[in-house]
Amino acid sequence: MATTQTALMATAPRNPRGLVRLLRNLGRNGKAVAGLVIILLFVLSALLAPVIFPEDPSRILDGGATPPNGEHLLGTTAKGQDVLALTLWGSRASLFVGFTAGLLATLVAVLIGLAGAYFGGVLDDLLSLATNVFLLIPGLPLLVILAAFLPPGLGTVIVVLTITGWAGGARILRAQGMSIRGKDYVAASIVSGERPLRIMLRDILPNMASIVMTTLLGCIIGSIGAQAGLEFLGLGDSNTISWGTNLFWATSDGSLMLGQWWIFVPSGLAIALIAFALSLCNYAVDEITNPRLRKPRRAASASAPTLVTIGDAGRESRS
Amino acid sequence: MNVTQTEPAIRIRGLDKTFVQGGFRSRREVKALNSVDLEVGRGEIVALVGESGSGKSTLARCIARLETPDDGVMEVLGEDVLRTQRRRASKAYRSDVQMVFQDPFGSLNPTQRVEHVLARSLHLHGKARKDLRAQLVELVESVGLPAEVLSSFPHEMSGGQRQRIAIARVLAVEPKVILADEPTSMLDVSVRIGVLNLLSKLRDERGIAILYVTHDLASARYLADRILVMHRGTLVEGGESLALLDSPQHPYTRMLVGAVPDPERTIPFDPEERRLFRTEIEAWADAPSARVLVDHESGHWVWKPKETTPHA
Amino acid sequence: MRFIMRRLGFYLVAFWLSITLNFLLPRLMPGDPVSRMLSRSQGQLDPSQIDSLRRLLGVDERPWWQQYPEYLWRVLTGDLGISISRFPTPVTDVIGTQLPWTLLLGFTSLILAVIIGNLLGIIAAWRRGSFLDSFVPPFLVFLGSFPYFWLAMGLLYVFGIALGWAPLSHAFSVGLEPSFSPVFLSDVAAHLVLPALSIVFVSVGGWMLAMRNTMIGTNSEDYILMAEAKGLHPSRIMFAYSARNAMLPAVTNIGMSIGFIVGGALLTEVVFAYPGVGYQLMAAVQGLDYPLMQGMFLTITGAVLLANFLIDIIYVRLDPRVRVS
Amino acid sequence: GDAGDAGGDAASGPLLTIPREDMGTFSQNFNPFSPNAAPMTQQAIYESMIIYNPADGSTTPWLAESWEASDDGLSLTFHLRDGVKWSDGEPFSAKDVATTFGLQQKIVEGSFPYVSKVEAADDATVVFTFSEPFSPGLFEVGQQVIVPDHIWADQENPDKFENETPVGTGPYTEVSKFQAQSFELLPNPEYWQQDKQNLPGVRMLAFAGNDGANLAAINGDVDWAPQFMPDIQKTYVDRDPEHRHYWFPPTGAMINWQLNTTKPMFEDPQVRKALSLAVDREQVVKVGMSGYTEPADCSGLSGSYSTWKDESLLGSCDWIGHDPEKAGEMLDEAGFEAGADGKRTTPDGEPFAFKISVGSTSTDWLSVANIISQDLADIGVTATVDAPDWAAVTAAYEQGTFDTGIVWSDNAPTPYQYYRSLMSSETLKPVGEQTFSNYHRFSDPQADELLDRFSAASDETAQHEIVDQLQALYSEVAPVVPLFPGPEWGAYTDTRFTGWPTEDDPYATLATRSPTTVLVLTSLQPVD
Amino acid sequence: MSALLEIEDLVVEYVSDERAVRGADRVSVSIAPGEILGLAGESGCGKSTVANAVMRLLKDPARISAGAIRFDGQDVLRMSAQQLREWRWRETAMVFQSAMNSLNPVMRIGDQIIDIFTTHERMSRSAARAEAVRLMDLVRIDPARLSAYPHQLSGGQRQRVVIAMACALRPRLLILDEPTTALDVVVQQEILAQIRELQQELGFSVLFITHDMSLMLELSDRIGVMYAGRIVELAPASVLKSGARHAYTQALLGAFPSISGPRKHLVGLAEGSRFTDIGDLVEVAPGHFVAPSDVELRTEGGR
Ligand SMILES: Nc1ncnc2c1ncn2[C@@H]1O[C@H](COP(=O)(O)OP(=O)(O)OP(=O)(O)O)[C@@H](O)[C@H]1O
Ligand SMILES: Nc1ncnc2c1ncn2[C@@H]1O[C@H](COP(=O)(O)OP(=O)(O)OP(=O)(O)O)[C@@H](O)[C@H]1O
Ligand SMILES: [Mg+2]
Ligand SMILES: [Mg+2]
Repeated sequence: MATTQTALMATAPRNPRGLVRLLRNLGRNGKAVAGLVIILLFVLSALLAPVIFPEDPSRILDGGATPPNGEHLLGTTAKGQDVLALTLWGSRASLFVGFTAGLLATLVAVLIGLAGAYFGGVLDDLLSLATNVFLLIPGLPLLVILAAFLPPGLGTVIVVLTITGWAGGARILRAQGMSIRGKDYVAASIVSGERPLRIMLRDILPNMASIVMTTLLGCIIGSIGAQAGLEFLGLGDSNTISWGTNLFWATSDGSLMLGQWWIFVPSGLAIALIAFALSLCNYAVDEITNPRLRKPRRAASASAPTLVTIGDAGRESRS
Repeated sequence: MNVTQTEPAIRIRGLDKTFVQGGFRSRREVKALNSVDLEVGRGEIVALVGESGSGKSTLARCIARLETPDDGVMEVLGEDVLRTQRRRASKAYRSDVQMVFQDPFGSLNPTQRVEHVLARSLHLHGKARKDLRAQLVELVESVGLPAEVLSSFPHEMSGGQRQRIAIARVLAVEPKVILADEPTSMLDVSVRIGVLNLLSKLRDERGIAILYVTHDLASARYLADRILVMHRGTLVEGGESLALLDSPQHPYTRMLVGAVPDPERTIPFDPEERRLFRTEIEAWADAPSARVLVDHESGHWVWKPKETTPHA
Repeated sequence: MRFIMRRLGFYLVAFWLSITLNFLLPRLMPGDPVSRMLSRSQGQLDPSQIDSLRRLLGVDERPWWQQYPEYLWRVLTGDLGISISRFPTPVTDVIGTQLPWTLLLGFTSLILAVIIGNLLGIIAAWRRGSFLDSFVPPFLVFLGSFPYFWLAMGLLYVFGIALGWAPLSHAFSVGLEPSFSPVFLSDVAAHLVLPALSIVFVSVGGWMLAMRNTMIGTNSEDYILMAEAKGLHPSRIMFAYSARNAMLPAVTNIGMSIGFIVGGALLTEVVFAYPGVGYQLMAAVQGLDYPLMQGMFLTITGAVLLANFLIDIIYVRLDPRVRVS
Repeated sequence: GDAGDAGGDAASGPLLTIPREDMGTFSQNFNPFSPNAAPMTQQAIYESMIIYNPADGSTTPWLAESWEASDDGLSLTFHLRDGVKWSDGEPFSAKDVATTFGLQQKIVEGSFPYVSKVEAADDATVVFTFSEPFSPGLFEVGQQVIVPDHIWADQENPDKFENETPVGTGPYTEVSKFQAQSFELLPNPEYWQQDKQNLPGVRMLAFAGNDGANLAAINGDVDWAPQFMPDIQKTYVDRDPEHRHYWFPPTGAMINWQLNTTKPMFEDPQVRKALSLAVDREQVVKVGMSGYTEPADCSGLSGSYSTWKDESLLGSCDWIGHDPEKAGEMLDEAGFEAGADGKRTTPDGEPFAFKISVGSTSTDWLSVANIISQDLADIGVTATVDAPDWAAVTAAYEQGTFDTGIVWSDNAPTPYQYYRSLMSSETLKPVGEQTFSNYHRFSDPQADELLDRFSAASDETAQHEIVDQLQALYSEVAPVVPLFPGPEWGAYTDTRFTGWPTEDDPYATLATRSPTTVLVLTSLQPVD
Repeated sequence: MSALLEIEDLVVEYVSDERAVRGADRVSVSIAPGEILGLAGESGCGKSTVANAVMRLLKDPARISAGAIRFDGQDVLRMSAQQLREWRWRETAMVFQSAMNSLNPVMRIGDQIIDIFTTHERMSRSAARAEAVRLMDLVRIDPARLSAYPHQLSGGQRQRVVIAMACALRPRLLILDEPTTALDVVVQQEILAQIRELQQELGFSVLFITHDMSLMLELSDRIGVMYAGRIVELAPASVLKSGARHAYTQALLGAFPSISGPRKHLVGLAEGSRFTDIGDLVEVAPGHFVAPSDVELRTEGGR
């Protein structure tokens, strides 16, 4: 939610030169670097999971729940599965679903937002009606109902998350697209005889890079969270190993009641960390496009009088 | 387009455009253009002046086919374009009629280099030559910029430079008509005149017809051969620049002329006089009126109430 | 007024779309409620009774285009049918007992999150670079990154199970009769604390940052500079000029986030065994109880739409500009 | 808060507090004919004529003092207890029984299909006339709860009657403090066994799922915990080992792994047996079912039929224990040989791969399926667990489109229904036609014959003999792969009440939804 | 004649991570009571920076790193926040560059005027309201419009409301930062007439900022021309009109076509010409100060 709200307010970048510049700026932003490092670590561990734990992590053993120890760094579940292995393997499905659904939702949002903004008229009316309706219909209940009737599997989860996830982004992108549509350079492109599709893709879209980015990050965060929620409710595919199903099994095995924190903390923390990392990137994008949001060098209240620093010796007075 | 040279570049008859504001319950109609007749000859600069909201941009945008007029005839280089190219303007039309926008900051895509912008225009209209680079250099030099700007992004240039790039982009397609919608109003004072001089050079050297939209009477006088005054969507007065400004006939024109800041002015501003102007303008607008030729030589005409005499 | 009418039109269309969606979705699901009941009873129900049970429960076997007009009519007349999983209780009764709790939980947490988040955001934006501005937002964002249910479980474990400070489940203590007595109300409040907190924790960071960022934008508006130049007291500028304007996007966001809160409440209700439409919807979905599912979804959607409509009305009062445009 | 204070009413002592884990909320519906009646409707408010206790196989006369079947098996006579009154003071009579059956047959068509007539011979005698001999009918008829004629006879829509203030013969009939989350049942002032009515009342609590109910139990908020609890020893008992106890008799329905016998790969009983041998039931029970039950034997009978089991057969079981090697050999023999990659193929050369369907919400069964899949992988068989919502699973079962699945079975007082649903051609439906039993679609003419004989046999020894033969047949053809009997969950604390059934005194199970529940309610004593 | 406002060697820096930009560089100028001082120059030359520095309204990253600002002998740079609040508007009021946006969009304009009186004069709301009515009369707007929201007024009306507000406490100095840039010529002229009228009536000094030289010449007594944060020429309006000495001033003046007289070819400042190393002002004639410049100015025609 936070991301949608902030994205709404992100103003057009001062000197936007599309994605390249945005990414370069991200590299200079502390928040973004921290976020990217965390994301990278997760992606890396997801990729390496089969190397570190070549065994099927979901294999049920007789071990019973053991707290963290030398052999199992994060302990084992009630079914004797290694929690660390489950968490690492879980990141594969969670990240895959999160990123795929996030990407798809963003894609839909971009298509619908741009089409509405560019063509206007009846098409826009219809698209924004659909957008607003999807935005208003409570997402999770709709997810629950959709997930219940489609066959289980990652595909379903992705489709369902896409269906419920695109609207927020589409609305923001449409608003931004509308303002860019009104810009003279779009009119100039029309006057020079460019085709609509090219104008949308080459003139409008690159100027929304940061908004597309925040939408993408927001959609990914939303997807990861919603997937976990669905799986926790038992509406996901309980066969795949993901953070959500790990938590589902943790509760159904009663680890909460048994105080077996090592079973339910890692996956929850993983979700939170990746969402946090993505949010950090998102805020970084906001800061890049809106430099005012950056941390000022010194604390000051918004209505403080101009700082007077007469005499460079640092005799500063704020009086 | 194969037309005889005697045709004016643009001839417009009875152009109407109404905007609808509001939703389905209470709609308000704004008549932005009301039966506009206009002619711009080849190699002529015609200035369109009027206060804010009088419909100047709407007229320019209609000619640029960014808006579709409700009614009227629009002949461009002899072709009745509203009839022949109903839905969208043809490519040929696009390469004949080009537009320069008011805001040089907004009319160049911030994500594209100058090079790209210009090359794109050339390609679109099949004007690109083998030695594209040389062609581009030639193009920017023709608007008085060095070749280095080609690799810059718009935000790396000053407003005046940007406006010149916008003009270069327009020139790339070798148009016969340029619509310039307040091309200097966003520029720094010191570079405004340069852009105006550039436009005037284009007319002189290339014979391009220019419709110059502005609210700055002084610059209109400086640049244009003829001036047309627009008021609430209607052209109320027109004629050769100097002649028209020397003896404005329509009270609205007179008010505009009076409002131009002029250090030479001796008579101070008088609100009472302004009020009289306003009443008169209303009276003129309401009365059944006719177009009257004031001065045959300069083609100076005014749209005025039927019974009053020109020099009241 | 025209604005309101337009919005009303929009909500009507939105409502129609969602009831239609609501009609179609359950019908696309495989299986039927009666065999579902059989599978749940796991050997306790006699299979020979299935057919008659089906007739008894009024499982409608007509094609959808015949059911649809009747469905629309019944929705309009407030007849949501009879719950299958809780036969013969009418759906409206089931909803009636659940809705107040969801409203209580949802609105308490929404209002708390909005007030706390926005206040923090206002102060953070006003005092840029202060502790509140530098360290609290990342912390809250981190907190907000946890899934609702996980945070709920954590709270339940720490404060309910381990420390025993808060009740573990339900909306009020067993054996109490609902009334407006102080005993009952304080009991309800005690039961509300953890569920509401879990939602507040997750959402407050978003509110704070959104408010902070809007307000930072607002702070650089010319009317703030003008207010300062006028020599007004900083607190007056902060609230009457800056926050008052920065609040506007927050108000629209409240409408948008009601849907999220309902979603969050669903998970929270399940964890805390808190009564409410969210849990009931889950139960209905699992029991393939179409009428109840439809009723629940409809109620939730209707409530969200209604809330948004009210917010639109409030918005009109808050932002004079929309009254004309 | 309500922590630790399950009691409430100080004057008359604490109420017996019971959670209900699968109802997030209650509706005030005490209609015993409704499939969704409020809990305890059939246990504390209404009573049946007899009560069968699966834990020890005994039958307790309840509203009926005695009964007898005619020799031809076509009629059944119950002699009702004298002095029983409805909670509103009206006397209980044979007319009530007749009305009840009339209603039941009217509301749920097809119930008691073998009962053609129910007559009150006099106030204390009811005669059931059967259309065909059907000995298992005794328990079905006898355990139907009886409603008062004077209330129900003129109900226009008895199926939709919510019966908010029920009138019953049970020990606790007076509804009080009805809330969505909880309600109380106070003593029936007219109860016929005043001496056994020792509780101040019963309180039911609603919970959205096991977790909530378990927390309440762990917290000591409830006296009786009839729901699944993970690691109950640690979570529950260890917190108060002196007072807290649990007993999970394996008297639930037998849980089977059913193989769709219409699929060629499962046609051969040897294949089914081989697959059965591959399953490590010990692990299934220990990990999947938390060790709360025991592995099935080759009779397929659950613990509730312990008196019916043929011990000699059990000694010679050869397809139940865990023996992957032998399983492999049997599969080889059947033509399901392993390829170079270790994966087996069917005789047709197709990969021997199939799905195990199970409802996603049944996490214990899901684990079971996962273990089976693991075990099969060890012998080169690829079984993927498919866990959509139960609705989708049962739809596939009913249509016969599934491969294999974990499924419950019938659990009636006699094994008749169990074997009938597994092996009878009567229950067999072709693929595509909806059915509600015999999902695996198997029949055997010999079984048909034995079942017919059973339903006609009125004599118990004769019945036992037939069931022995059925067991042998079952063990020979292996219609399904039996896994384990469902445990009857039950835990309690005797801090407030004593007199609970235990393994040593199995006068009832600890279930709160079975006919025996009333036996517990009438045995408990408050601790003073 | 002692000056009302004295700005001495004012340096304002915008300090960012990479570099410090001088928004105003050693600016010295003073305004006498009742005088209208114009500050001209193109966009970004530091006009607003000077204006805002006087009110101490500049925000981070701006800081005043040298110089002095004295208002009637009082050191503005040493005032405490509290003193500053009292001084602002009572002594010096300001009309901002975009007066269109300097009204709080969600507050009735009446309340925004009343705010001034309740804060500075501790007036009751009803008394303040009466004052507000008086102010509206002063700028010839129907007092009924006090209950209007800013968006319900036209741009010109809004601007007049702001001017009315600026006159509310009869300040001794009024800073007008491009008060008419966003307006139509016709409206612009009305506003300026209004300001002149009020100035004659109330006698305040004016710091008038614009980039429109013809406007400036029409209105101001004295004119300062700024370039890149520095003042390059300072002279009475009449002197400047005919005898501008600095090349930049000349270019500025040459860029305006006239509405009357013969049409002559004008040349503007060429694209990319820059002055560097602008020196301190030198008095070339009484009251006429020019910064020495040895750079040859490139103009349009010189190419
Ligand atoms: N897209 C539109 N929708 C509705 N009304 C419009 C639209 N475009 C212009 N108008 C209205 O049409 C009228 C004429 O507008 P136009 O932009 O042509 O004026 P203008 O003379 O160019 O003014 P300016 O000098 O401010 O640019 C105005 O009243 C304006 O509000
Ligand atoms: N917040 C800021 N951060 C960095 N530099 C700034 C900031 N504000 C202004 N500047 C710089 O200070 C210089 C002077 O700006 P100022 O706003 O005073 O110009 P101006 O003369 O008022 O221009 P305009 O006519 O466009 O209003 C400009 O070069 C500008 O780039
Ligand atoms: Mg315009
Ligand atoms: Mg400025």
